[in-house]
Amino acid sequence: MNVMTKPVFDVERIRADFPILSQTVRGKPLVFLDSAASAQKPRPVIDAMVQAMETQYANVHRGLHWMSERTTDAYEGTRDAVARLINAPSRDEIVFAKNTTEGINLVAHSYGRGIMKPGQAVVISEMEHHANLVPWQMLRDAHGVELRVAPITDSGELDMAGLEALLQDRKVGLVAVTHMSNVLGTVVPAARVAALAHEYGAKALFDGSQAAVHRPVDVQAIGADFYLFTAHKLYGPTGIGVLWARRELLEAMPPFMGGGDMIGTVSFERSTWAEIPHKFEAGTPAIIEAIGLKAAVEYVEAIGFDAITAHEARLTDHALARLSDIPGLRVLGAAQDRGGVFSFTMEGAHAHDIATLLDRQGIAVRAGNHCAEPLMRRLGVDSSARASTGIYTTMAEIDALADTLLRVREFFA
Amino acid sequence: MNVMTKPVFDVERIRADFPILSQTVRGKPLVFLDSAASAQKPRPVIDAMVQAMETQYANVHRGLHWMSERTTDAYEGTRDAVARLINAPSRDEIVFAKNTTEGINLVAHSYGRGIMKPGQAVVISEMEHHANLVPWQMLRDAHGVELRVAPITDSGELDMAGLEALLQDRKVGLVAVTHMSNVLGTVVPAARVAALAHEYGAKALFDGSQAAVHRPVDVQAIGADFYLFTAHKLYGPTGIGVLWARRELLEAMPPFMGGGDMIGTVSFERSTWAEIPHKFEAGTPAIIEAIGLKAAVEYVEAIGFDAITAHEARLTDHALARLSDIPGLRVLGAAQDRGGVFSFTMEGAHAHDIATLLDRQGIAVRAGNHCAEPLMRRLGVDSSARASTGIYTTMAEIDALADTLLRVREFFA
Amino acid sequence: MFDDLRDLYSAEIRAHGRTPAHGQRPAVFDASAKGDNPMCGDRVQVFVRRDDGRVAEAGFEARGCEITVASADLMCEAVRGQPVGHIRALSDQVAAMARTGRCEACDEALRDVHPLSAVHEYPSRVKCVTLPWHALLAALHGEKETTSE
Amino acid sequence: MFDDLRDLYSAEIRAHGRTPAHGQRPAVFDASAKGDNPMCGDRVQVFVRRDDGRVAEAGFEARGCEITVASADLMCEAVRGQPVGHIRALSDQVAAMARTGRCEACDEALRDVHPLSAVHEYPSRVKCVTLPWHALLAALHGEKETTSE
Ligand SMILES: Cc1ncc(COP(=O)(O)O)c(C=O)c1O
Ligand SMILES: Cc1ncc(COP(=O)(O)O)c(C=O)c1O
Repeated sequence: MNVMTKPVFDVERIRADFPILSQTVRGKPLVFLDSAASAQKPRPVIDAMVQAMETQYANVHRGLHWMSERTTDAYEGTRDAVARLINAPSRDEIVFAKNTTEGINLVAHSYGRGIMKPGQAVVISEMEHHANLVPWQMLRDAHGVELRVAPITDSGELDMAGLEALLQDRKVGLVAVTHMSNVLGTVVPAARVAALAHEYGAKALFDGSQAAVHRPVDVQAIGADFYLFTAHKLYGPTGIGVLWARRELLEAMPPFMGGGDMIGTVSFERSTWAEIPHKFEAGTPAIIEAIGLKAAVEYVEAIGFDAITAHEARLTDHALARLSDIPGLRVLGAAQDRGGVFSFTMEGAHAHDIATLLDRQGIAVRAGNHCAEPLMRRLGVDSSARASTGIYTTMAEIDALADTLLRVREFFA
Repeated sequence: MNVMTKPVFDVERIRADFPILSQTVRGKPLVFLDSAASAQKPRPVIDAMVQAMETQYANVHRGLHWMSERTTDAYEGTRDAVARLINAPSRDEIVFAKNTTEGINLVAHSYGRGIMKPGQAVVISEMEHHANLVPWQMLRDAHGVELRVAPITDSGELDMAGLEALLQDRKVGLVAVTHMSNVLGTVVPAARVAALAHEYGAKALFDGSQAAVHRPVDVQAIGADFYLFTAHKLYGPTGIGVLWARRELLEAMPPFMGGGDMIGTVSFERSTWAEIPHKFEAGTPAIIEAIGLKAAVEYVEAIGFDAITAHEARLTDHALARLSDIPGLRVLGAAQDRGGVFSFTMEGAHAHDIATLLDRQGIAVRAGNHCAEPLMRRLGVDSSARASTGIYTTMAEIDALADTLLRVREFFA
Repeated sequence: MFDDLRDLYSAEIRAHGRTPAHGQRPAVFDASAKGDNPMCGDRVQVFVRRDDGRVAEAGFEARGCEITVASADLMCEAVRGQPVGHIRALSDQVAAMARTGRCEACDEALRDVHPLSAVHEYPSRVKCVTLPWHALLAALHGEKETTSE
Repeated sequence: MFDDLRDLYSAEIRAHGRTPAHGQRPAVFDASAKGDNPMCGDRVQVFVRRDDGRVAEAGFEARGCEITVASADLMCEAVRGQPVGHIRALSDQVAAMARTGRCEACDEALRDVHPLSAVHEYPSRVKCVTLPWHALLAALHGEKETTSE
């Protein structure tokens, strides 16, 4: 891609690529501020999936015929695109899973049960999504691995000193933290976390479900050992996510699931495993979805993360300014480095009621605990409303949110 | 659906629904005889997915807004459609997995490790796909469960006496067999297998990956305990499959993967699980794919399994007649009850070479061990070519295959 | 701006939602159960005292939205004096009402609950209405926890 | 009918594929390794005898298609007398040739292997060509098994 010819960021042009954004909801134009839960899909992603299904489809890896060869090329081509996106040293280190959640469960099984020893510990943080918490609890209960929780500061940032304290006894085998909080918007200093983990002999895993959407990711610059993200938040299809891990880790890890495509040879007595990444991809993969993911990666690359983060910074500044002007409204978290995710509570109005009122005006936000129940407890709230931005979010939409919230406040006064 | 108004089976009308079938390959019209590996997608499936992405999409279960509610309804509606398709007693018993393979791994984990005791045994058969073999090997190696293999007869049918012999000591907790072989086309008498398993105190699992495409499935009439199939073979999307199991089994089984959506409440100390089926669906599901699966189910239901099986019987009789006329060609398996899957070897020509020659004429068949290496060994062949039919397969395509195979034979003479 | 929401957030409902009459643990109770809505974090704990096969008193503690609290409060009102064996029928009627918006065949005891039927336009809020009823049934059946799924 | 396949299935290749000259275990060998193509079940076992830093003799046993057998046979022919240290370079050239169909810079020793370049039009068959080479490299490096992935 030639950086010189990259068009300037034009949010209206981008919006034109997303058919759903011209829909109305309850008679009002859709204002979609729930992209952190799942993002909308641009036409190139939809088209790539349709084109595959209409013109070039068969099962992959197994067929000795033209359709299968072409489909295999397309499917495998996504590994190259993803490797480039996150600057992975090798395409063979890109494993496709159903979503981030499956990827983390894979690591909890194949690295946690497969490599870690009972008595070792896993460190997570207080601001993890359940996807990066429950699998480690299950590992703890099944395998006798200790689960430690690194604190966050009152501003909603990872407490680095607190993290380091948990590493002192060198029992920690893995530090598994989010790269960006889906509640607070906090971007975690991943390179520092990785360096700290390594200093104490632990590996570092990052849940990039949110970060990969909002920031350029370079797994080598971070020094990560494992990195995960999920396509549906990156403007891609549902049903596919990515686990990247260092080659030597993947090679040492036993497989997660058994079945076709992940084997070397099979007899009733014994089976051998395929090379990475295939060892971790049992059964027919999400073929059409991989093809859609490639289109999504190319779509964000064509816009460029410079433009994306700049747009997001403008939106974020504006949103924080407008929201902090609303009496009784409290934005959760105040991290220095934060992305376009704003969770808030409002005096006298419960988050669900807020969400329903906003919905009536066509404004889609989420309300609840955002799959981060322990974090909500830490913040001392039961639930919150959350507005989150995408590349298609406009200043006018932020204004619509803020204006409507002022009316919500009156309604509940 | 009103049976009275069901149109007669018209293969040309059906073909018109599948855009890919008008493609050419290497300059020849595509003759797609690899549907057992993965089937092509009709327009209603493609349209349903596109429509969701273009007009009605958000993450499910979590949103308090219109898009999320509508998407949740659509996603959950697929459970009703699938329950109806296989006559499941309750929609809550329908669990979505990535594919059959993940479904079987789920059972091997949550039922195998979770409920079965070391020293118990699992019985599979000699004609299993690796998907219904490797997970049980992994269970054996991790959990001390014995793996027994029920023999097949020389005609490629399940040896019922051999199966019964394996059950005598009542150590078997689970009989897990294919409902239809992906190599031999053999349809297994599932109700008899289930009755036998139950007589000896075992549960019965059926891998319906092939059967669900070719036969009406009634899990209650079969008396099954677990039933699995995969959408991409049923003219549906990749990335989604179905595990059905009896409610009391699903309720007793611990979860497979941890994460969002599968929890009740979460604290760092302890989590509780959601009700079934959500307990087994961690993370953002394959939403668009579920919507496509519903369209696929409705598509085959509208055609009707009476018409589908009748069409397939005609194709099968014709194919067996034509293939058996080719000197040196050996069709593997000769079951009484068989579906549209024909594996064969040819004297003097290796399966791969056959496949390449057929491909040159636009005819897509598969060659290799069909993810059933132990079965190939049992049959005394290294590999075979396989032609398999779908609802869109025509008599003329069977003729094209047979005619071309005669030329292949000459080529290699 | 929110005129079409005045049905759901009627003065009646809002009063019950903000200043519930039964929003506390009764001094005496013989059964209790918690109800959780795992998708959003709402939680209701219902306490009930039975007398001679009837619900003598019900109360609750909740962390939840106005609709949940209103539903819990209206429920406590509605079930007082009802035969224990009749509660499931009432609960089923409320659930159907919340889903469909209609309640022609509803029990007279549910009269004050009717305004909550406006929730049927907001499917994801239906659980807010049914959660307290699930908890009540669980309490009467001796369970400790339930969910609104 | 199969005219466009006469390149890949040339008389030369077919002869090597059907009646390979080296298709047996040599009487004496000092290294051996198996190669598996897990996607299709092909298997080649390669045997090699070294002498003074060169490949003195190579042979194989295969269950596989004509292309695999022909490739194995042509390989055994091509590597005879080659320095052991040169085999990886040859193998890389064959792999590139099979993928791209071109081999301008190929070693003279690979002259007879060239016709196999026709396989590049059939990507899934490329492994048939490269599998024996993988097995040979594995044998020379003291491994026992390899795959063609
Ligand atoms: C009989 C049988 N079982 C299981 C599978 C695995 O299905 P999937 O790859 O979709 O998991 C297949 C198809 O590949 C099959 O034919
Ligand atoms: C930070 C974070 N981690 C993990 C996940 C889980 O992603 P998925 O549901 O696609 O597995 C999400 C989103 O739901 C998230 O925001």
